[in-house]
Amino acid sequence: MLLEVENLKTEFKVKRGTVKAVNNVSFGVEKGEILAIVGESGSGKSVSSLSVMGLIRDPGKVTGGRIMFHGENLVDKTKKEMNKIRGDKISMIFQEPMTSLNPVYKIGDQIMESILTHTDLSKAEARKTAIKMLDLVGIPSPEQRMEDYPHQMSGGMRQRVMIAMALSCNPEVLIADEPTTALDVTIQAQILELIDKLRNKIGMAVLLITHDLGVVAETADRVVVMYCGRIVEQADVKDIFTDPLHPYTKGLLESIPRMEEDKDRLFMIKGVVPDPTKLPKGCSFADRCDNCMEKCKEHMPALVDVNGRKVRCFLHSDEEEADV
Amino acid sequence: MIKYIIKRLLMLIPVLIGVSIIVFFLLRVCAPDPAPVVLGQHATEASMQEWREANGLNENIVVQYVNFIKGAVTGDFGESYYTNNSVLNEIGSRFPATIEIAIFAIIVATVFGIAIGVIAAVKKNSIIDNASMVLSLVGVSIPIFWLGILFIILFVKILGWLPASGRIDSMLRPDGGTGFYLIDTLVQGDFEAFKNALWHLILPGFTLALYTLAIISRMTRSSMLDALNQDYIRTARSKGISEGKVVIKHGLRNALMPIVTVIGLQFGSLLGGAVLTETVFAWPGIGSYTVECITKSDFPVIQAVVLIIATIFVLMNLIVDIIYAFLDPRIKYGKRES
Amino acid sequence: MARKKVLAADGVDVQEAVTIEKPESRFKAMWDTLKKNKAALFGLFVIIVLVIIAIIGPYITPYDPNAQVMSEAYQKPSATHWFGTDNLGRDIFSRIIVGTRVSLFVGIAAVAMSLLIGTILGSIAGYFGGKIDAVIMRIMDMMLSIPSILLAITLMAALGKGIDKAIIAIGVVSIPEYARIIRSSILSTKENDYVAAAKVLGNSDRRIIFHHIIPNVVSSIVVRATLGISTAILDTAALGFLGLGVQPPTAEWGDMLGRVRSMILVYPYMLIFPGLAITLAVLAFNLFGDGLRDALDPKSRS
Amino acid sequence: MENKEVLLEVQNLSKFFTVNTSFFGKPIDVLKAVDDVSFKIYKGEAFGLVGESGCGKSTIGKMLVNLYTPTSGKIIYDGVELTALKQKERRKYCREIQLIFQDPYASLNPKMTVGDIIAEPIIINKILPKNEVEKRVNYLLDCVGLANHQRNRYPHEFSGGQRQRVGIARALAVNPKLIVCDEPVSALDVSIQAQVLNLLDDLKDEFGLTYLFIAHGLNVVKHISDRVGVMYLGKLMEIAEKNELYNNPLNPYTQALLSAIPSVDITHKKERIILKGDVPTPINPPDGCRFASRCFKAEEKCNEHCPQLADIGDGHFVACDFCGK
Repeated sequence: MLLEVENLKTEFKVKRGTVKAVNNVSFGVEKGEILAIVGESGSGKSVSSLSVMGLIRDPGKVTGGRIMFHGENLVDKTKKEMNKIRGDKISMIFQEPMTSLNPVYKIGDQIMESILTHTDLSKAEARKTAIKMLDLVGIPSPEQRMEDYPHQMSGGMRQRVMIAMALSCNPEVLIADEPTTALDVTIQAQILELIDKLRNKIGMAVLLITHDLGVVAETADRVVVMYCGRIVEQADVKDIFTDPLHPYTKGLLESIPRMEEDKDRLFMIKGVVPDPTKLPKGCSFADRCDNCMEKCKEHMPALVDVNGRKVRCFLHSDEEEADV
Repeated sequence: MIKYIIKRLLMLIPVLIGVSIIVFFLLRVCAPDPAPVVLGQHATEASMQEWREANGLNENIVVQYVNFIKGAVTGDFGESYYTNNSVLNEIGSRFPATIEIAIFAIIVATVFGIAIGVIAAVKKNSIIDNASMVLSLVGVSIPIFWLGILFIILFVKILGWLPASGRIDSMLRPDGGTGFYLIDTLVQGDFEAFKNALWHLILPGFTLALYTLAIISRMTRSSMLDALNQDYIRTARSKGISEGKVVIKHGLRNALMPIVTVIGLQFGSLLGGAVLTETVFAWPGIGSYTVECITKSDFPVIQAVVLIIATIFVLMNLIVDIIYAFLDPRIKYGKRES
Repeated sequence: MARKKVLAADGVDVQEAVTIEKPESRFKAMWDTLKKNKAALFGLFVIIVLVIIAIIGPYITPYDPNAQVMSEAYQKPSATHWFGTDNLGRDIFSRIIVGTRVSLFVGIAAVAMSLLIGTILGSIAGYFGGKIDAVIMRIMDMMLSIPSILLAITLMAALGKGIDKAIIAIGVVSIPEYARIIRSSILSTKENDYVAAAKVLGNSDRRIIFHHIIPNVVSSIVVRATLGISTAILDTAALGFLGLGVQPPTAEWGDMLGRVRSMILVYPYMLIFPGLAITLAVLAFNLFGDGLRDALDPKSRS
Repeated sequence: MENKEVLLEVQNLSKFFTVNTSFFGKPIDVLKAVDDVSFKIYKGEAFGLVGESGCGKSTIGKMLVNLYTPTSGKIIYDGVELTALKQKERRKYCREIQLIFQDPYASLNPKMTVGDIIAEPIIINKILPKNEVEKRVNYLLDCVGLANHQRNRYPHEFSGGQRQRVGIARALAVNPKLIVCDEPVSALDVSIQAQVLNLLDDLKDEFGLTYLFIAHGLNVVKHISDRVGVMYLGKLMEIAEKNELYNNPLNPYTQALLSAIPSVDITHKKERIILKGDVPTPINPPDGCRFASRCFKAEEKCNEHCPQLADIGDGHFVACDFCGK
């Protein structure tokens, strides 16, 4: 495993109590693989990715677990050490291309800044690399575009610049936090195709964070489904879509309007996501689950292996989570 | 860019005309008749009538206004009722004093204000942050003149370090030159006089600076906090850039823009504040002189002072807008769209 | 009309809970947050004390504030005269008590005036925009281009000295500031979807302004007004200090400082207490104003 | 489809915004948000309008509810030409056509309780006497799946999905016949989205409503609408019955749009049409076919003239020279 996260715990101190945004989460990603972390808002998918990057600021804090990368635990690293890894070995792109670039600096300078921080290239060489990167991500006439400011570019273009910036130091892992959510569907198709092409070309591992199951189906190799800060299911992309095990995954898949079918009413997962500061006893999905049993309300099921896949539901095993 | 500046300059004219109308209307129409005040109670009706005739106060109000504007454009604001010396000279001799203290105050306020604001924002909810909040709250609440008085009691009466009034010891006064003693003494290489002038400037300068310093530090703190919450700061951190560089190069650079606007506005209220500071420290500037003229109903001087200060203030705003345009590439003043 | 049972969002049978909750009035919500803010409470406490002093002040002063007892002039603060006596032998403590009424009254009256006119001008410019907006805003720019204290003293020169003139001067000077703030908050409120919804649902312009825009703008006006009172008190004291405010013998904090300004090195005690009173009053309104802003505007609290 | 009664007809509707003017007020840049659009909506139908950002779909919605006045063109509702009416009469029709907003957090007045928000339109339009208003509000809350005891709460105490339900109840309060839904579910999570879509479906049958459903997600629009119109840069490219549009898209842009939507059906991967370049700005658009700059079938003639919407038969209209008559 290139990057291995074990029992990660990240908590936020809020007025109403502490929110266990990421609660005992484990996953790993191989070189050249795209692992998708999917879940609705508040499921902890973004917080997990930010924890890996060490970008959790107070009132949040990584309170437990290990993030193994090249045999070292990133959680124990100091700020300075993490600065060396961030942007060089592991880099990240974000959801809002409109606000993720600094509006007062030229595109070229922002890309070169990342190169100059991590390599000892001269300014001229850094400029050449930046132009090469812009070309790699498919931006027309890169020399002129180097001089542009972010507000002179469209959302799709800016996201390409973000990708160019993230890949400028040949990272081994790219974390993409909802990279195409804010983009139009035809532009989204371009960006997803670009990420896939670069993954093959550079051979980096991609951690794709999204709430859109369509994006997952088209792009990912393996999928992790999260709910209320916990992993509820993990499997290859084919298995998840053809034979989902966890009721939540099944519910999500059936509540998406599909182009091919012509259903009169969509399947509805009833209820709302529980309040993160006051999570119910037992399985967090219990009161929204159609096949909820007595046990589900009392104990939290453990994440168990089911022929190569992982699922957290008493329908599949009676094992209980050790420390809730 | 030039096209924009010219357009803005043209737009200033109606504003200044408006200001001149307001001031002229207040002083020539609402104000009580200046004659008895200038000539003294025992003046006879005839001598007052003759004095009014001489100063053109009897003519039709519009004619008076036109003369005033014609004069103002050429710099001739008429004569002071008391010294019969041209208003321009009266103002000219006192103006450098006010500008010197205003510039000293704006520099002190900006340097300390931004520094305190940035530190308070970066170390949010720390002792420094709370201390800066208390300082800015107190700085805004203390009346400028009382602050001056406190400084005098502390530094002059009790500690005796600094002089209480005046701009320089009379025998060290540099003659000629620009009227800015700090510059004149340096130019003439007279360090003794320079030190003395500086000693005289410290107390009134800091008195005037504190209020603006409080406003700027409060503004800087909120603008920095705002900037540090933006997405591009998270992007910068994800690029592995050191925290210090992220705060200054990415954070402060964006926070500067609203701060510049506030400094521009504050320069105007500084000129106002100078009126009080000069009165407390007997600083021979335009502020204290204006107050005298008001009590003496010396209207030509007041009209000229208000118009000149308004012009400076309006030009300051234009300069601030231009600086803003350089800081923020999104604003294009007629620059060719790339 | 048989109706399909629509399952409620949170799966609870819709009509189970019968008790209709009373609307938690916004005032109570604001008060809860304000209570937690110690500084704001201190500010409010001082304001209440000042108001009480302003009302019953003249009846509880130990000495007659205007009685000139030359034999007792220049006495340092002592048991008999808590704050000492001034150059005309008048008890400074009594004069400060009486001065409270003047400063508070001028402060509140000036703010009320400028708030009223500023709100009207600001809402017209903000809501209707176009030419009226341009005209009003240009006039405001003109007034703003003259520094406030300079404009105030020019007004005083034009209107003559006296408290009522001071109120007008200070009031007029802060009209542009209120007009601008209210105009910008109306512009930002106007962009919200719920104002568009009100139009679509058939609300008249008038009703939209009073039911949808003003309630959402009121909190910023109230905060502005509280902070405005502190500025007005400062300006009143400044005019007094320059000798343009009250006429002798009435007592006013700024004026008390202005009159004995030249004796600063000889009798410094005379200049301490009036200044302290001004600062305390202004600080109280600023603290309370800040506390109010955080309580009324939930976004800024997070 | 022919025997259906037409509730709303839009003829050559346009809306131009002057972006900046020269010194003398002569418009230099004109944003053509909506450019010569015509379509019909039949009574009891859900007509979908789909397109990417900047295509003008929301602007059309706002013109129907009189938030924008069109630059040119006619809006005929139930046989009455609304665009010809003076504002006073036009406001009488506001009860008939209502709007549901996209952003649940900005569309409810934060200083009013949920009960008052729903009651207000009933009171100001004098639909019911005062004493019957509360009963009506309870009924509407029940219809949209909210508990009556929540009536006195403020909007900030509700989740996104619940607020959207309040917005729907408020629109229903004036017994409208046509509801324009402007991206009602885009801001919601998938599971909540399904709840609101089902609710809208139920209410359509129950209250005999007609919907104009505006969204950028074609799968959501296809699920809830009967017919779908595809828009690009202010122009209507194609109108068709939803399954016909999915199975037999004629306009190249519709084909590209359909192929770009990531589908959850993993069994058969469809080949993807990836468009080059970016969505151009609607400011000073090219004269010819708006899609010419990115179209994979584009030819010289596409840039000359702008193809009109042609009727291909049984309600299928398309605007493209290659698949015309």
